[in-house]
Amino acid sequence: MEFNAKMYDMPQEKAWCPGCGNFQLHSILREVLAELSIPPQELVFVSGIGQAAKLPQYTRGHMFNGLHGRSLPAAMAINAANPSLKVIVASGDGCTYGEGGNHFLAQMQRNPDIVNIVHNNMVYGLTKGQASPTSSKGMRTRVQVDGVTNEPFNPLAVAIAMGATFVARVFPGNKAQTKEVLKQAIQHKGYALVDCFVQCVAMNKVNTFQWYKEHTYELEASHDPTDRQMAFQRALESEQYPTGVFYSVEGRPVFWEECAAYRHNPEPLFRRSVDMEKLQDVLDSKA
Amino acid sequence: MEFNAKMYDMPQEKAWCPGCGNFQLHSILREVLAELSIPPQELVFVSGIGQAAKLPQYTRGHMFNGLHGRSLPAAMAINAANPSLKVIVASGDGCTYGEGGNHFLAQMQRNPDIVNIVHNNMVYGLTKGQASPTSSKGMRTRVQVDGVTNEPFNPLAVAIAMGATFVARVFPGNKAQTKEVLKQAIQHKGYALVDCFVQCVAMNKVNTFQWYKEHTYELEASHDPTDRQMAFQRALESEQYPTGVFYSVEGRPVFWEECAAYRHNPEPLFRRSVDMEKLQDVLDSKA
Amino acid sequence: MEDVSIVIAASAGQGIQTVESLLVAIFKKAGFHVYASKEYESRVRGGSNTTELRVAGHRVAAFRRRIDILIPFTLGSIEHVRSRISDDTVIIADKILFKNTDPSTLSINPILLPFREKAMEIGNWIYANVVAVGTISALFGIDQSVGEEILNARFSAKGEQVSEENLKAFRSGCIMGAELQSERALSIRIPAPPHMEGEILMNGNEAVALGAIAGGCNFISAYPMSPSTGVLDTLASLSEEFGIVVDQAEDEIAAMNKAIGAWYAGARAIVSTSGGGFALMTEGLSLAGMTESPLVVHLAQRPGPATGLPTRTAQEDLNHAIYSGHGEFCRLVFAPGTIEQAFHITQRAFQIADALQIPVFVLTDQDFVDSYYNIPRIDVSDLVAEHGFVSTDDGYRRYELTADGLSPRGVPGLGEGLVRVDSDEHDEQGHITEDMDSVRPAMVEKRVHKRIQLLQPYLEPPTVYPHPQASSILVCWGSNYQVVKEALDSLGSPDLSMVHFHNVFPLHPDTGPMLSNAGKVMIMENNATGQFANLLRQQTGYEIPQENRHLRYSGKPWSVEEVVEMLKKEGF
Amino acid sequence: MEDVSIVIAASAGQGIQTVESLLVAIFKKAGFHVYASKEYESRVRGGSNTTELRVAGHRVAAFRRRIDILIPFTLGSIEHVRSRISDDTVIIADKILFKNTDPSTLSINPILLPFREKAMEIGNWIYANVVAVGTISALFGIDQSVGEEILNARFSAKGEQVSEENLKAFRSGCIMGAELQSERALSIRIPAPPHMEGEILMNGNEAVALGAIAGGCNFISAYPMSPSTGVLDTLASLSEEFGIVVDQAEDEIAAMNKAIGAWYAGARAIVSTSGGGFALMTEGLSLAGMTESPLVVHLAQRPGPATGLPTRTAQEDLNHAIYSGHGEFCRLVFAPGTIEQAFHITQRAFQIADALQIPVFVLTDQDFVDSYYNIPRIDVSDLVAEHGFVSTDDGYRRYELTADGLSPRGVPGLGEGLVRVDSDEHDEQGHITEDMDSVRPAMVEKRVHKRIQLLQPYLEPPTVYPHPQASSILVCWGSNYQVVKEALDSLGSPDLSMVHFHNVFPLHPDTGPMLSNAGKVMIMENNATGQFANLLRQQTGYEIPQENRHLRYSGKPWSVEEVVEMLKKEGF
Ligand SMILES: Cc1ncc(C[n+]2csc(CCOP(=O)(O)OP(=O)(O)O)c2C)c(N)n1
Ligand SMILES: Cc1ncc(C[n+]2csc(CCOP(=O)(O)OP(=O)(O)O)c2C)c(N)n1
Ligand code: SF4
Ligand code: SF4
Ligand SMILES: [Mg+2]
Ligand SMILES: [Mg+2]
Repeated sequence: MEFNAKMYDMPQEKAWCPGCGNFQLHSILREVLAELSIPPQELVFVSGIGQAAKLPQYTRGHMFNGLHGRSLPAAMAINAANPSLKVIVASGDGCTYGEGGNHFLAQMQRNPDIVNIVHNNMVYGLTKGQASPTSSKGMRTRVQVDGVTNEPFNPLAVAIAMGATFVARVFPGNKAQTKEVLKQAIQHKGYALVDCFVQCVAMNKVNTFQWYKEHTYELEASHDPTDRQMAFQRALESEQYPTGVFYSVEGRPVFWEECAAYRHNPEPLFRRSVDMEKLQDVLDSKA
Repeated sequence: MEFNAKMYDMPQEKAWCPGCGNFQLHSILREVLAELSIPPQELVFVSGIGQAAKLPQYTRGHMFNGLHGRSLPAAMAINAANPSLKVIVASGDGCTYGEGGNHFLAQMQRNPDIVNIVHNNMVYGLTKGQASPTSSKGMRTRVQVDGVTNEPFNPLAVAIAMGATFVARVFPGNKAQTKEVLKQAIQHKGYALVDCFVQCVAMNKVNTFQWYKEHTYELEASHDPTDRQMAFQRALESEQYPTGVFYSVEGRPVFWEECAAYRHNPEPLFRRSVDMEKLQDVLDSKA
Repeated sequence: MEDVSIVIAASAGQGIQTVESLLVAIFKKAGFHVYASKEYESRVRGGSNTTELRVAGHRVAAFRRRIDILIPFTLGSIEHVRSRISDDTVIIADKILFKNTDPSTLSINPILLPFREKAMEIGNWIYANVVAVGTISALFGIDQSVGEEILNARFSAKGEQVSEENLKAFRSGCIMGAELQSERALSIRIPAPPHMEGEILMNGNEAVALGAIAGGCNFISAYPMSPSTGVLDTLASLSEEFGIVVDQAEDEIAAMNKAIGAWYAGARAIVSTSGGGFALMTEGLSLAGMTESPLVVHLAQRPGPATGLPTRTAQEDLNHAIYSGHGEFCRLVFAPGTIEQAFHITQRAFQIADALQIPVFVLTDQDFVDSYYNIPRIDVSDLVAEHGFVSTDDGYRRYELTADGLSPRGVPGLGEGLVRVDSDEHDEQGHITEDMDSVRPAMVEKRVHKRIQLLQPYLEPPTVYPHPQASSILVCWGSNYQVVKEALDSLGSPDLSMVHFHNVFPLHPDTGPMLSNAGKVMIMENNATGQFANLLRQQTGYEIPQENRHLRYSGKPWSVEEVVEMLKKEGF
Repeated sequence: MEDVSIVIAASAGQGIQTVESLLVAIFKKAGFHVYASKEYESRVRGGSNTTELRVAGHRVAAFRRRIDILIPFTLGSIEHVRSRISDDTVIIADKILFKNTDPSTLSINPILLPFREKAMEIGNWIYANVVAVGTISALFGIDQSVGEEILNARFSAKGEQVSEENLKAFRSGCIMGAELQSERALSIRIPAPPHMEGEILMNGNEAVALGAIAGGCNFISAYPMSPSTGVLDTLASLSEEFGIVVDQAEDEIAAMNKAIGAWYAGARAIVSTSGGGFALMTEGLSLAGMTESPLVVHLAQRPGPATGLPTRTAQEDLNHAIYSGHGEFCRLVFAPGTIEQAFHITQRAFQIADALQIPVFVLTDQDFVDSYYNIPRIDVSDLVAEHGFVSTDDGYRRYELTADGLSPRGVPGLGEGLVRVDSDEHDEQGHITEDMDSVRPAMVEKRVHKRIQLLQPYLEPPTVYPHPQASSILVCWGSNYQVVKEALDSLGSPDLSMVHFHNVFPLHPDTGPMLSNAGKVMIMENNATGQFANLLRQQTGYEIPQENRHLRYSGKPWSVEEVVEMLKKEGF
């Protein structure tokens, strides 16, 4: 099979605004998939609801476009039910860190073998511009009429505190690095968080493409992604935001590997059938 | 009024097991309240569901014993509706970091003026011994038959990552420090997390009183609780667990102070009435 | 023509809200009745959305299929409304739209005007919309000064230049409108209706929000969700003026538990959401039931299940409102049929919730909350938001068993008593109990049986229109009031009436007799299973036959024409 | 005496599970029918809990109020069961319990035996319980070797000393039991029933869990919640043997979304919870409806609202199961009446869920899941867990509109097709649509109307017992089967039957005629509003009069005696 980015594109019209950062991210992701030669039949795109969450609609592969905030539990289960599929979650900052916050925490504890791409536009795009957990302090919206007062959510710091096994931030305006990081994330065994700075041209007038460009810089090559303490320190930077892989550890078993269900049988669950004889034994043992 | 610890005790029988760590914590808390001379009428105890969550049942003051996992949203709202009340949340590790994880994150972003005491016995006590988010790896239970495989939740590290304004851990076996830290937490303006190591004698055979005793030590007096980086580093320690105030910052406005509702009127909401004239103006402006 | 339907069709993000709001303001100021409703896709840019403006000499408050004047802003949007275009539809469009397309290839014959060209002359293409506004205004023969006044009010804050250029654009549009009148003999003269003084304009969400304020609401915790977010927006915009604590909650579970916490502490809280968000609130709803907390829920329906059609309309969550939450407790569900009703019902919802310590629902839907029309001035000078709580003394017991079944509700900090509420089954003090012989049954009877008794005087009968004694009735509920009313008005059948329920659960005791006394009973609902018809059967035993159930589940609201056609088929 | 009710009363944490499980094993091995049910407080230590053991020569499967033998382990527990103690109740207690209390001050006359003393002689007071077991065993005239065998099996793994000392304790108890027989002329001789070979013992939770395995369940995501947790425990304990992925989810929302994700990927998943947890799952339930995902929900009811009485029993969540979730979709609700039924229904739930791509409920309650009794051997050799999914090819469309209304369900990785599911309204490919003219209505009809049609052949009629043509009927559903059955057996009224529904929604079409053909219809439910009676009226029009509705909402199960008394008052 020949792989190219176009192959991962779905024909229907994209309901994103012209200039939306999701376009860049989408096209980079498709390039990465092509370069990694992953057939669409082995890919499952999982999302919640929001503008970002429409990405699976536009991407060739299996798709589970679930509920707002609930992409991670579904993704984790898909991975556990069939570890041979490559599960890529793509959803928004509101979806992942807002409504879905508890799942974000809990899945990091489990370390499922999934990639979690968060389109962090620092706003609720689809519902027209309310603050998201990552919105900047002071940003005014129709709900936050006097400006956001919540402390912005720092996904990287939290992920590092949780011991997530791969924690990165990218700005698709920096295409080369974004590609490289996404590749690593997809190849990483275990849970990989990639927080992506994407502009919402319609609803976020503060964090524009230009703003992201001016407020990001690449982590130095010397940054050691196995140094959790340093990773945390870099994650706290908030004048200028570093991009790249903050933290990464290999070798921790992933969720499905820890399941007794796979101890004697590597097959995905759908290929199995019930051992009725064994069940008969169990029932008879109740005599 | 004369204040003493007994005053905060409710007459009914406590449904905790003999030897349960909740007893120690409860009695220390009552002493602290007495020493701070806070009348029961000014105290609101808020909890979810669990063994820990029964604490308000046994403590004199107002009580909001809500749903499993949902103590924090209720507490935050009570504080916002009437800032003159002292709101103390007491709930379990499962309640606060498990079912309630998203509220834990979100309330730290808001910085309500509440104290969040978490009875961290590293197990689901009331439901008879399943793993909680903080359970140790390898602990076997009726559900975790091959032992816990989740990475344990580190509440302090997460709170520090979230920028919570007061983050502490205590072991009630160390009564003097526990008293001191609880006092500071109650006097702290803003959200104060106090993670308490309490033994569950019935359901957790790993983390016993003795175990906590042997695995905790006091943070040195030289620890600077305004140093976030250092606080994080100390929070990651996991052979021996430091106790004390890891992190504390003063001066960040609390949630209710940021509300427009209090900009021109300091009264609690229940003392107010609707300005119908103003409403008439608003309606008439729609003409 | 006494009743003109103008449809503006565009992509999301083309800024046609300006056209809509200016036109509505001008029509209203010119003394006409107006109605506006929109339908839109779940996206921020692109696609095809429309707004229908109705301008009339009599009250108009429902959606019509017919388009008298279509103002398309994209070619795609013409396709989008194709089925509503007739030979009588006048299409007025910017010339530029057809630069590369011959209208005849689309089988239409639009009037093409140089909106954009004129705007460019004035200095910026963005004025094209205002040029169009001028044209329409003139077409209706409205004095230019009316529009000028509106524009001044709207743009004066934006600086002199902007204000001036908008005026210029408007005037240049007026000139084109006047020319159109004379050249094409296209002129609309609507007789100006009397008594328009003080008439106000609000959409459903605003009516709920302002009704809430009238009911003493000073706390909202909500998570954004179409189509309910307008209530959050409106209360946020008034938070400083009315002292409202506004919390955009982390999720709907939090929103609900915050609202209950707020009521506990003496606030008056509302939650506002749609079906999916409400599903997440149902555990908390049950907590309100157990703790005997007052609560007001605004539930704006949209088509489900799951995410469904987020910006479309439906009446699919009646069962959800009535039966959700575990365990048993008493609740009251209102579904307003008019904007006035939405205001008054929401105001009353707070009074009843507080008086009876129960959850009260205001059940609306997308069509209802997004539509607006002028209504008579609302006078709030006689309203008072009475607090249902009491000052407590030392021996206060939150769940005291009283003769009437209401335990006086204290709030922390008012009086000497301790206010102790519990989500477990509890005794009078609010303490956990396992006493199943007396305490539990007594508490259940208080929360369920006695509460339902206490609720009786608050129940309201349905509205019968127009003939109190008609032998055939068309039952509807909630947002279908206006469309049925207009259809009946236009049909003028002497023996057919609408029976409209705004008080949908529990039902008023008159309901059963009303149904069984009728000759023919039909029902109209926006769902696939006939939820209200089933409820009627359950509560009254009266079964509306399947063939008399007119169920629509497309996501679109009924148009007046469709209701008329349906009734004609039924023989009226 | 052919039917003895032994009640063990103690505080939580006194380890009386050993007494219970040893006695049950001994009675069963001795060839008797046994039944055990417990009632307990929501705490881990202290308080007063009881276990009732029934031992009989015929099948016993329901709770009796009467206590024949009471074995109290605390003084408080005597108070706790006071109302159930009669002059015929034999109370057997450890001497030590009355060290400081004269029994007569409690108005009882217990037989005091030196259980603890004997245990101390053997070496450790913890053997006191086993001494008591020996005494009871001997009292029933059971050969000592029966108990010895059971003890050997139970304790041999714990090392020789423990095993030996337990045996010693048991034997010393036997001696006391034998003495009791002769001295006090207290002897129980139950005729050993025939055909006990292969009879098995399971409680409701185990039956659901094993039924699930028989149905092919290989995924459970659940959050612990009484009284449903036993299903999670059981599946976890068998996870390795049967290849079951077990996830103790972070919350119930996650549990539900994980289950749906798992089904999507080809697993067969169950969620198990109680009312409050289920409330949190309802948004996800609606997702199952929209994505047309199979799903099995075990909902073990307990009294609400909110936290309610976590360890008590109720039938309050029928409406919740039937109506929860936003929007409209098809579902099926079973409520088993017997342990066998729980096994078979759960097995079938997986088949139906997979065949029809709908959520199927197994609705139980605390009394049901915690009770157990012997039932005939279950033979699973003929069962197959048929997969409902298909292998897909390149042009696969997950939501293809087919004639019968079922879109073949693919799973990722099986075949060439892409499996694309969506929570928004979607077209056949699973892509977001806003087409309200054809796609949306077609999809609604598929999910609702056609699915309800497809469901018809799977609906099961209620069970009528004992007289098919009795003119009076007592309707009940779910867990009340056994208690009503035994009450009817003991009443022996020739003209009264039970009509028991295990298939509670949608109802089997026979239901209406069955009700309207009956002379008198009564109903018995464990809730305060008559949820099933209301459902019957809604679905069939038949109204069971209020005075014929026997509603209990105390949190306690009905006892056989109470049902008998109720029926006697009704004139039977
Ligand atoms: C339970 C629930 N609550 C609310 C919504 C409404 N909703 C849809 S998308 C969205 C926010 C999306 O924000 P984000 O996740 O940041 O995505 P973006 O649109 O910015 O890409 C919300 C609140 C919903 N669909 N479901
Ligand atoms: C929604 C919901 N899910 C589950 C439960 C059952 N439940 C009650 S307490 C509890 C766990 C308590 O653990 P923790 O919070 O650690 O408190 P502890 O008993 O250990 O003090 C659970 C799962 C519930 N009450 N509500
Ligand atoms: S609203 Fe923002 S996030 Fe959504 S498509 Fe437009 S630019 Fe992108
Ligand atoms: S079970 Fe554990 S937490 Fe609960 S009361 Fe007993 S010792 Fe305490
Ligand atoms: Mg966003
Ligand atoms: Mg705990």
